[in-house]
Amino acid sequence: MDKFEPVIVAFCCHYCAYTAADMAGSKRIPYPPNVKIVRVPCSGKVDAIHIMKALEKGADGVYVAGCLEGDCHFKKGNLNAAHRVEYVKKLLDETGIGGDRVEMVMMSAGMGEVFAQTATTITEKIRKLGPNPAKFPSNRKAASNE
Amino acid sequence: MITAERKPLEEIIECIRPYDRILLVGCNECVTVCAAGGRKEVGLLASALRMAFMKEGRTLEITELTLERQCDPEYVEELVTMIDAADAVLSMACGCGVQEVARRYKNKPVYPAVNTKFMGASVSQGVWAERCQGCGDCILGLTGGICPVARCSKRLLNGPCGGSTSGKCEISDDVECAWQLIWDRMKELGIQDRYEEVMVAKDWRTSRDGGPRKIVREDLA
Amino acid sequence: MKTESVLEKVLTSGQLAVTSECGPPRGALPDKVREKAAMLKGYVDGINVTDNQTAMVRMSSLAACIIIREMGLDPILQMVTRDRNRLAMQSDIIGAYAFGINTMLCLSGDHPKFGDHPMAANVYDLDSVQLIQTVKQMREEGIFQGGDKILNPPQMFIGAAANPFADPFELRVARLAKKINAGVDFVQTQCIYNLDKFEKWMEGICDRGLDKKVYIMPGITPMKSAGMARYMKNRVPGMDVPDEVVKRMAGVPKEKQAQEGVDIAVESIERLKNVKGVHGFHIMAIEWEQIVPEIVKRSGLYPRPEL
Amino acid sequence: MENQKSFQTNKVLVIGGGVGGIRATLDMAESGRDVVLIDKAHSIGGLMTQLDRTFPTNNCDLCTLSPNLSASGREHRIELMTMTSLTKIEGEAGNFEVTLVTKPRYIDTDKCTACGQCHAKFPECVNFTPGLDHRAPTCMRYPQATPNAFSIDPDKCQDMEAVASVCKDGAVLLDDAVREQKIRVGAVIVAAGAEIFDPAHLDNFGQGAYPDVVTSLEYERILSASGPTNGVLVRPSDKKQPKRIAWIQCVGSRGIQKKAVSYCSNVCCMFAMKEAIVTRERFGDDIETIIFYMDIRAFGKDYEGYFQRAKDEYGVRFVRSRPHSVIPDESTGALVIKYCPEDGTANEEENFDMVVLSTGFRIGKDLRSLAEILDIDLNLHGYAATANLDSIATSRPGIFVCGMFESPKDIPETMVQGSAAASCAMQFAGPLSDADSVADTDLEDENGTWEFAVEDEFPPEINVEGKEAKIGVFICDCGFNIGGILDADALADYSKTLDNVAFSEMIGHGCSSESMQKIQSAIKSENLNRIVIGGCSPRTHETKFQDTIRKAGLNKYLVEMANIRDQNTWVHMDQPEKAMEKARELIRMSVSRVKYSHPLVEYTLPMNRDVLVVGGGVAGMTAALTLADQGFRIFVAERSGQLGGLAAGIKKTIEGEDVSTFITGLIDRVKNHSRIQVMAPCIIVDHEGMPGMFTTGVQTGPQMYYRQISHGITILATGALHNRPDEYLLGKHPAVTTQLEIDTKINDDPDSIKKWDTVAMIQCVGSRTADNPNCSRVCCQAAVKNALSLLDINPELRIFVLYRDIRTYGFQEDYYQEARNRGVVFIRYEDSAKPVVEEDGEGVNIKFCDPVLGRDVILSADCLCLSTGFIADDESTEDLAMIFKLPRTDDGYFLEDHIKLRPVDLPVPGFFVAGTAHAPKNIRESIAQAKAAAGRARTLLARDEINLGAAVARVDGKKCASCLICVRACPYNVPFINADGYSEIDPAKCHGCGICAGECPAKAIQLMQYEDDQIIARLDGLFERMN
Repeated sequence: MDKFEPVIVAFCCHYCAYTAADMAGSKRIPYPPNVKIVRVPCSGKVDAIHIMKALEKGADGVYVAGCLEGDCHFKKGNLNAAHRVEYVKKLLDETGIGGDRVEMVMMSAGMGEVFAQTATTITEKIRKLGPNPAKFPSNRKAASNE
Repeated sequence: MITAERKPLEEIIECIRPYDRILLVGCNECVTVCAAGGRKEVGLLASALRMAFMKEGRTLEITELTLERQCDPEYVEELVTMIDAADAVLSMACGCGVQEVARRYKNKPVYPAVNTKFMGASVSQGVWAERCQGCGDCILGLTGGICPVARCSKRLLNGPCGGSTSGKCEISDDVECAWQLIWDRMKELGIQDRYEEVMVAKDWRTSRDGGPRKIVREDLA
Repeated sequence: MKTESVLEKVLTSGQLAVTSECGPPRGALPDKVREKAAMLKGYVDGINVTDNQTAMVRMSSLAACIIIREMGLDPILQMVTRDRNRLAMQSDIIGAYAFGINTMLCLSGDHPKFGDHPMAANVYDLDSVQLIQTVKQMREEGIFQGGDKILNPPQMFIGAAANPFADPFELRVARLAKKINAGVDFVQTQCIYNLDKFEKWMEGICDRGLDKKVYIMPGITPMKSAGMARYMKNRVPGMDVPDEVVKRMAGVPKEKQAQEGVDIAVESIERLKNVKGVHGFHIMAIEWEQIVPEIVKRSGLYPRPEL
Repeated sequence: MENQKSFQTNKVLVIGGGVGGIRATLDMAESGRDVVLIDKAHSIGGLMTQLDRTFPTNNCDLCTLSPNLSASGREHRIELMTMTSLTKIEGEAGNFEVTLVTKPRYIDTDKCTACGQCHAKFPECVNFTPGLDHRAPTCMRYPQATPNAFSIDPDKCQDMEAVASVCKDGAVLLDDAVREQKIRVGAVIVAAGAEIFDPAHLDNFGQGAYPDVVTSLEYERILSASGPTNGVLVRPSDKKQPKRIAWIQCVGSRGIQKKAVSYCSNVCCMFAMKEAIVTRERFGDDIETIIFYMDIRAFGKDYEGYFQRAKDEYGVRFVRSRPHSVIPDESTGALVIKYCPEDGTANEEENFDMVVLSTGFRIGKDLRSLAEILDIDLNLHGYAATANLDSIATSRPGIFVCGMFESPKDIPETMVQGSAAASCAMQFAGPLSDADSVADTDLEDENGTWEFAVEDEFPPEINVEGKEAKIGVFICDCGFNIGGILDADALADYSKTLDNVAFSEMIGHGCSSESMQKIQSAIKSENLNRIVIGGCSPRTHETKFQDTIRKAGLNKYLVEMANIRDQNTWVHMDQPEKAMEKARELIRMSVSRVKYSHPLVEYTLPMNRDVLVVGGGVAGMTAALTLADQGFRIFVAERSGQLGGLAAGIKKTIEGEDVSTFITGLIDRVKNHSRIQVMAPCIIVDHEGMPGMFTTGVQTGPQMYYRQISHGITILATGALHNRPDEYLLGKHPAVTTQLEIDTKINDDPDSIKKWDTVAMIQCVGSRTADNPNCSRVCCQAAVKNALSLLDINPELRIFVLYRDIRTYGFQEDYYQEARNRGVVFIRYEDSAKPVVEEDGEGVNIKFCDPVLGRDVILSADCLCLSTGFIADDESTEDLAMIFKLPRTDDGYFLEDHIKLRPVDLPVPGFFVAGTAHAPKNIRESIAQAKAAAGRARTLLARDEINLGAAVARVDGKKCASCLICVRACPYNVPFINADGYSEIDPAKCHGCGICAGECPAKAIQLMQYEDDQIIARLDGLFERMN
């Protein structure tokens, strides 16, 4: 197997992180293509199950990107999200997949740089952690049965 | 409401390790309300278990289903079509549900995925506390609507004991002294004088000390 | 006179009574019991024998009482409702009386959480108040809880504990009244360091004339060190140790602290003697029984009356 | 109320279909006015449509603009007349009669499908590219042209029948003729733009003579995907890729060459930088880029950063010098530029493969004659004359101007003026009974009609329930934005292989009306029932495509956009194959997702038409008055005790207008206006709701008591602060002062100035620095203004201005010239070598390095005047950004929704910004933006209903365990347990955050558009082929 390229799913709030991602685009600030964005209306919409499913289906890392604390377009959705991410981290630790494959990050719509930087840091972190053990090495077949 | 909590994943994994096909059954009543065994928790557990097995290079087939109420035979009957396709059943219902499934499907091993905790009420979002022990002979009328049997660590009927400090129980600061509550309530109701009436030794036959209990409503039965 | 109890005799005679306690050993060591009891011989009117105190397994209170009784001394059988249901407790009471043990103390007991068996089931079939009722019923009516007659019903002088400092304070007098209603004869209190608060409590009791219905014996515990003072202040539930007491202990060099503790105990007794409703003292020298004689002497409670 | 006067017509004439004209047209149409938009060209779009990309985002303009263009095509209140000009206007404001003459197009625009047959048959046919091609018989200006039809040029076409014969749609009208018509309009907006200076006759630069010397617009066309070279960068002479390209600034502007104009054309600096950056971006070190300039005028919002990036990140070389000539080297064919560097040492020579002349703007005879017809005054430069503090009103009442014709300007400022002009024009034309005033609500139908009308033009929805998904995938190459990085056709082919994909095609610019039609016909011919667009961001274009498929009979929620541009090709340029791989994944995700899309209905609520204006400065007051005069109720919240804001400190404008009188006038009007309620002092404490139904909590009054304001719109005009950095002994020495203070001194105490003999000024104090990176925009003209006033008082005075770049853009340049003519000495300093100021008794000594002499000089001055400019009011913008949930720029100004096309709209719907809270600007510009904000607000205020969209939470009663978790989790307390015992969510109240759905333990709640199976489907799409 050639150099490990992690696949990372980023659930991004429409009002901040997703906009920040677009801004990173218009400012042409590069970040690793490993990050695949899923747009949500608010990070508070991201269900613990979505995070688990992403990993189960083959993601090596997942992060939820919401608005800065106090800035949530819906008052406190970003906090709900943060709590859920914590819950999932614990569950993943129990599972043996490792809670550190999941992160909660916060940024505002104006932070194109921050978005790119976050994407890079997380990608590198996951790269270090190596492939999602539920996916590799012994049983790529198993995973694809999904 | 009956409250429960998911068992440690490790324990669950050990139970189902021998099997390849699991029928994971949730319940849409109490355990859903206390976020322990509803559709969502079923989904999360299924996902976690699949990954845990994949990690070991195994594929675990999990069929997810959440019944309306797992302690009623009619609902449990709904499993009949899929039970054969499973090597074992993992139930996220309270003990009642688990036993109902076991009773109905004699040849299928059934494992509990949650620990049934107590009969409680929700204090705030995500917090539940014990309120009743089902002693079968309710005395709330005498204790200002706060149950010493369920809420005093020593279930003293003539409390409080010497361990009560600033409203908290001696066993822990986050346990309220039931008798402090009772006393406060009595004052609210202006029935302090009742306090000195000695509450005589309780007849525990009505509680589970009298053996497994049963209710029969002849008119319905 | 309700019973044969020496303690009852001293109390009814109007003189200040003195009791002390000894904790049974954590093993089958009858000599340990004898040794402790011997130290108290002649200085007290009764020796409390604790019942798995702080929820730690020890030689049963009943067994230790029998040993002491056989030395010709007067044990006080302590009984907590935590470990046994009403069947077990009633049988023990008969057994005790069969050995001439005629004084007992009814308690609910510390929660198992604090002991060495936190996993143990918590019985509490009865609470302390109901135990008092039970014992009284056995004595006066000569019947068991189940209603059957007792052949030679045990004549127990019934004691209970009281904690003047536990919350809610406004309930402390009422709670005592409740025990009195249940039929208690004498009361030993939690260790007293906050004398002012104790006196306040006593006032409450006298105001209601309860001092006429029950003999009250404040608990006195000499402190061995400033460390112990602090521990009692902060760790022991329902214990009230004023700062000045801790300061005073800490104020003297380590080697002198034990002596300071004894002085405090003596001074407390001197002061409380004159408090209306105080009928004696319960000196609990935890694992320090040898100091009891000195305290009794220095506080002028020696010799004990011959009755 | 003021506008109780009943209008005589609801029509407004807009002359010129450039971005300004389009903006004005759209705003008025959305506000319920009928608009006639005329343009003498074959299709609307104006200059901007010829640009490849725009600064500072380097977006493709066509992509951002064309939605507006086709929007204007769609809007049924708009009558679009191309190849049409105004020949006569009679009457007066409120009741003009205009005569319009339309040239024959020889093509029936209704029939023409832009199939391109004629185009193909006449290979000569090439798109419009000024200077780079000869006209062809039929001509379409650019791919997204609106109307999307060709036109035939009779002069070029020998055989009209031949052309007609190839048109299978029979769209060619052989006997098309000139048409003339008269219409009645209440007002006229002139958005006629300007012309580009043609440097052909400048022999010293040899444009026209040497093929590889081109104008910046020509270079733009060469870069453009829709240009003559289809975006392949080759030089005209030998079609080879150039290695060294030079830009020469100020060609035809700032009075250098013959026939040059004296003013600054305002945008050329940014324009050139953009071209250089785009070139470097695409070709990296393969192409060297050098810009020869006098001053870099990057004074716009965040432009300074762009300038820095050009230098530092893209390695564009900047040479401060005026080349006097470009001469070809016969032997090598290279273009030799001779120039003299700043230090005045020996002449330099450099060779280039291509030279780009940054040509400015001017007013040609067409526009002058138009002005004659309109009978409006022109200023000395031939631009429409306007009042000093009102850049919109021309000399003739009822006729307004916007965009380039008022003065050279860039796109955002044009957009601002467009909206402002619309807002002014609407005072003279409106529904015959004053339908849209808040006073009479009984006329809602009148008000609503246009909305319903828009609905009407949609066909009935095709029922897709239960039908298997037939997905159509359309891939945009978006010119080079996507196509330049990955193979868009290959991506389209790949899409075909995906499950349920029935049709897939590469459609170039998906947002062009041509592509829109392609999509619609594909939906019909292939009877597609789900659509995926692989293109830019749904944030900007989703509505556009929803609209498109809706017109083809599909519910608008059956389209799905894969963001393969903003979130792919733009950020992964450096690794094309990775970008392609990711594009495939993104398409897979969308395809898999769209299968689960189902038709949705939208919910609406009544509109609250009151407006909250935050900030009582010039901008705030102007916005308030504009809307109040149109019958709306306004709350003005001013933090400080009194109205007036920043401008209160200013006495006169550079043009000599008396600011203080103007402001007192404004304040009186605001205070006494029947429909304006001023709250001062007043602080905003909380806020909630959505456009049309906001509730904002304020503390106001002497006791600062709490009250809540209900309003439908919020306009932020909170201003900026006068910067006062701790530099150059400011505040420590009496001789050191600021432009603001000197402005006051000039008025209050001229005598002391008479005593001075030397005054020094330092520019960019506290601006263009690390902690306040942007240019404060106004300081250069302030310095010039004050220098001139000082000389008026004391002609003997010696004035030295130490500057980095003089940024007297537009007509301000004249005053800069005047100052120099009157002996003011301008000396440049490097940011790296700032002047040093030491105190010297009464005065101060300024030590600086003279770039020409190349050594240190000490100057002793009686007064040192610092140009300290603006700094964002960080404290208040931070609080407000927090309370209103608005983003800010790094330096603390509010961040608009789209820096080019929506400069007054904030990203949160229902919020608009005006004045220095948006960015540094002068009073005149603030006023224009305030009117624009009012105009934009007006478009929402015209509605009776707020559309809540369809993203609402729905509860499945059968699954609900009535656990109350949603009831407790909802930030707006919407869910409740209903009589049937399960949770119910009122769609009209639901804000669509989905928190309840995320928490529900029974999975009984689904948020429409973001349902679980849809989100999971995305993941399936992403991973299906990965493992």
